[in-house]
Amino acid sequence: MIVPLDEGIRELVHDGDTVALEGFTHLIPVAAGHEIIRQGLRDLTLARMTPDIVYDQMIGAGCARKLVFSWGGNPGVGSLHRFRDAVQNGWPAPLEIEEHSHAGMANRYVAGASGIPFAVLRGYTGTDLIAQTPDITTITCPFTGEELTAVPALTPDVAIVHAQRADRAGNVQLWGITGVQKEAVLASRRALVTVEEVVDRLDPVPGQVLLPARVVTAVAEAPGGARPSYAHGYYARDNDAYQQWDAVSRERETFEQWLRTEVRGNARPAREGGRT
Amino acid sequence: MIVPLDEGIRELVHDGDTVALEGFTHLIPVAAGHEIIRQGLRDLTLARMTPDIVYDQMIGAGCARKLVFSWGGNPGVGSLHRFRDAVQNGWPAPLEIEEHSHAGMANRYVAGASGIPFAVLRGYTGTDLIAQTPDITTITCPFTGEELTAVPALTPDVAIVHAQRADRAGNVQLWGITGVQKEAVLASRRALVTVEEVVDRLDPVPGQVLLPARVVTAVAEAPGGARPSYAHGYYARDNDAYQQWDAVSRERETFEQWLRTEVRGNARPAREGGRT
Amino acid sequence: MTTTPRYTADEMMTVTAARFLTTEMACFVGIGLPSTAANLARRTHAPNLWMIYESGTLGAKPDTLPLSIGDGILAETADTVVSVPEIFNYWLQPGRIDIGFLGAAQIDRYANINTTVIGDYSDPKVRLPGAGGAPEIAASCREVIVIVRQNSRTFVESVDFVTSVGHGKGAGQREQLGLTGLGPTRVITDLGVLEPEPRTRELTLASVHPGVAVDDVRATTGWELQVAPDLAVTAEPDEAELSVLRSLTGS
Amino acid sequence: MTTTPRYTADEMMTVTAARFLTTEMACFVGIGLPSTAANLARRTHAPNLWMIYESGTLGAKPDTLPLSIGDGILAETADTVVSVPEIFNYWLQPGRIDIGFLGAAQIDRYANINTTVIGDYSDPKVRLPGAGGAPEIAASCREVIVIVRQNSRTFVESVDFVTSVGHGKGAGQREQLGLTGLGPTRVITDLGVLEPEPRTRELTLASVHPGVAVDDVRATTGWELQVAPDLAVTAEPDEAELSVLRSLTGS
Repeated sequence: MIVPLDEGIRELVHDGDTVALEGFTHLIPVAAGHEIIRQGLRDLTLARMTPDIVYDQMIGAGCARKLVFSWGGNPGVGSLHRFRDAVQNGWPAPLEIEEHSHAGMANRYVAGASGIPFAVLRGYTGTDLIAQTPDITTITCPFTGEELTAVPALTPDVAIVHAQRADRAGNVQLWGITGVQKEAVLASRRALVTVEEVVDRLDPVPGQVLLPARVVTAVAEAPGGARPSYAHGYYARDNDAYQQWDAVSRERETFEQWLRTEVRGNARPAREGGRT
Repeated sequence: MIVPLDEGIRELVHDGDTVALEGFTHLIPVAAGHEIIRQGLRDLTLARMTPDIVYDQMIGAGCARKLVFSWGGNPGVGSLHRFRDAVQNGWPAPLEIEEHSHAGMANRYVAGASGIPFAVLRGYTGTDLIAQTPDITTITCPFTGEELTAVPALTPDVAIVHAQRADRAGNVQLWGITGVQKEAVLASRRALVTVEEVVDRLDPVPGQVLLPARVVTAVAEAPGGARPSYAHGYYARDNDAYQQWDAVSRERETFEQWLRTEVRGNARPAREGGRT
Repeated sequence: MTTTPRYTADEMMTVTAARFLTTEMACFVGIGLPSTAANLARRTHAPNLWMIYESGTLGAKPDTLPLSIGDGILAETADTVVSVPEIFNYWLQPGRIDIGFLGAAQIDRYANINTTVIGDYSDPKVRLPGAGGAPEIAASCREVIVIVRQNSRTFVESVDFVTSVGHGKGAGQREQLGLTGLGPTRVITDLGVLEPEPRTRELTLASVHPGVAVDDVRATTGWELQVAPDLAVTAEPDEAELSVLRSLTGS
Repeated sequence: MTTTPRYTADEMMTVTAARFLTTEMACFVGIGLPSTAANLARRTHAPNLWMIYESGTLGAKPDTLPLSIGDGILAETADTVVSVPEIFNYWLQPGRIDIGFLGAAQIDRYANINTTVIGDYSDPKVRLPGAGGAPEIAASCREVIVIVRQNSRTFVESVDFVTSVGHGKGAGQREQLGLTGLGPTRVITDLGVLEPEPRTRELTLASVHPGVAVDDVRATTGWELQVAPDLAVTAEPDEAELSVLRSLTGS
């Protein structure tokens, strides 16, 4: 249940998988994303509502074949340059995209978590997303005749999320902004959770989401594993790092330099995850 | 915002309304139900997943024209005699019934809370409920062709729930088993919340549901207003009262005697609600 | 001189039901006999039984038997409490629950269950509480165990109302209806244990409790009851089981 | 000798936007200019403005400007934090939000908004972040206010991609599409305020900021801009507004 991060990635994530590293600004599983880069995984379909800099890094490192998303940017800063370079120039590899709105993606996870093949919402109507994304269609209410929108369930092979704490049995506790993480875990076949710490006992916290151990495949300790995003109650968002990413990522050369020194040459998060 | 209970009922509930007094074993709005009886409201459509003794009392008192529900019983004890008498013998008035499963009712509230006209679930398939309840139909997944079940949104005129606390602005806080109360409030046009106490400040509690003041039409203080059910952190379930109800309710005479002495002749809960 | 039996028929039934639960299973628990059996199992051979009550309590560990599915002790001792929509949509519907425990007012030879009405729906002889969570528990749990006292009013040729589908009209019907779980795999009564015959799915007597004759079971069954070729006699409750059970029920 | 202007064009824009928010309104706040304007309003004339960020924070009261829609300060100061599915399904979709604040990379004469791509979708000149919550904010909030700096790259005859529907192809189109909210009722720029002409729904210049000529606005608009017969001059920011705004932005 509790495994080192590198082992967790090796066991749960395989080339060609659909992988959802979720986290809505808060608790982004960055250490896990870097371990995926280090292990050289390829042809992944990356799903996430808000791909930000860790997906930019994974795309730039050549892990991704496709991105399923609803908003891809550097929050509060601007665009993602590696994402742009992949979409606009096919570097380092062409990137297929499947694009939704937040409401659509959230409901796709909800349908997946609920074990039903689609979700119904008021959304997308009149937008050009419908023409570009095959997975958006209309559905008629059988009672009122009203036309609404349907999107298919999103059921990744593996969900990866970061949380504040787990106990030794693998029950996971997260709080603060909890985003769509519960739904992503429940919608996926497998789930890896990185945590700030493994504790003996999970004392209840207001606003917590608890993921029972039986829906978690593996837990890896990765203190600081959400940096430069934040872990409510542990450390704050490193806003400077987000600003700095803009410069690092703008050119392929500076990005590759960063990749060599900060990720490939640095297995620290993985080792930390293993040392409990 | 904060009103006496009798005023809250008078302003929000009218003859002929569809009313949902929700509460899943815990936090049942009994004081509000008794005030509805005292005010002699008629022709109500009563909606609730688990109509128990307070609905038995309201039905016996002649408030209801129709019951929309999924399980009608005295939890842990047995059947509801006033409900049975209404269904089997039309006493004191015929009672139309519209019957669902829990999964169906919960999803009907979810659809109502979500502002969409129907919900999709795996449910009812192969059961005789489909033939008896017009509001159950099939729907085909536009992506997989799979056939699922659809139920229409439930959107009561007024939801009535009981909670532990509200602040003076009308924000409501409940915790413990929170059931379907949030969805019932959000699905309804108006909402009345009775509370154990009105406080200056709602300190967060693990597992809480918070209903922002803007979705609550009125709050009435009604300490003990969930008895004989319970209010987590305030008082325990009076299991004896549930047992005793079986005897009280079995015959029309003993029921009417109870109604005279315990409800009609006793406006205590309403007055308590007003005295803050 | 007659000897006092060491245990009652209800105790025999409850202990038998408890034995079918294994530790680590996720079990959707209804109130009454199912709750007693599940709590007994958790206190004896299945300490990690994960009990779910439809009120939203996941992993409840009550230290006394709750009277209702929403008692405070369930919320206080649960791993977490979720909303009622969530318990049905995120936990039951996707097939995350191993065992569903159901009772019945009527049950037929294909383990279809009635908890709605005796007689005609629109002019009932007896109006019962209704469906609750049962139709979807019967549909979506990986397996269903039914616990019910055996008598000819309950074990009927044909139920007056199908509240929860067992095996429908027989083999293949659950698949045809798209029901994801296996349906009722055992019906445990105060006289014995019935199991669907693998080919036909008809409820067949698999074991009798000690001291019960096959004819006693036949006499209380509303259809011509088939008996398994390898009919067993249920093992008696042991002292530990009885002592824990009695401490739970206060008897 | 030139005088230093008392305020910048961005400050004029932000203050103007803030003034359209009234206390007690529920406002769905995007990051950047919308967040600055909403926080300014809450600190001046609209102390009970109920700010919602799409990360799930209901009633956030941050004491500093958040850099992202999910900063910790939003969760810490909120009335309550809900999941992302809930914020969209229970709060935005049913029309519980009075005002949605949106930005734009391109906007056309009917206030349709592009935040997806410049150029062709499959071979873009510039790939932008995409939709986020915007399509449903534009559809379901009772009203939408757009804040965007005015220039001819942004104010175009026709957007390259409709990410969020404003007034479609003109009057009646929102109703035809079944969109429940009123759509964009105001577009606030660094030059003035545009509003849909009531009959045609075409964006029309309603006011210019002090010192801005109508021709300046025309020159930065990609369609032949109509001017309201009662064109106003926007009121200048007062000292209190500027002082609060500068304390927020640290300028």
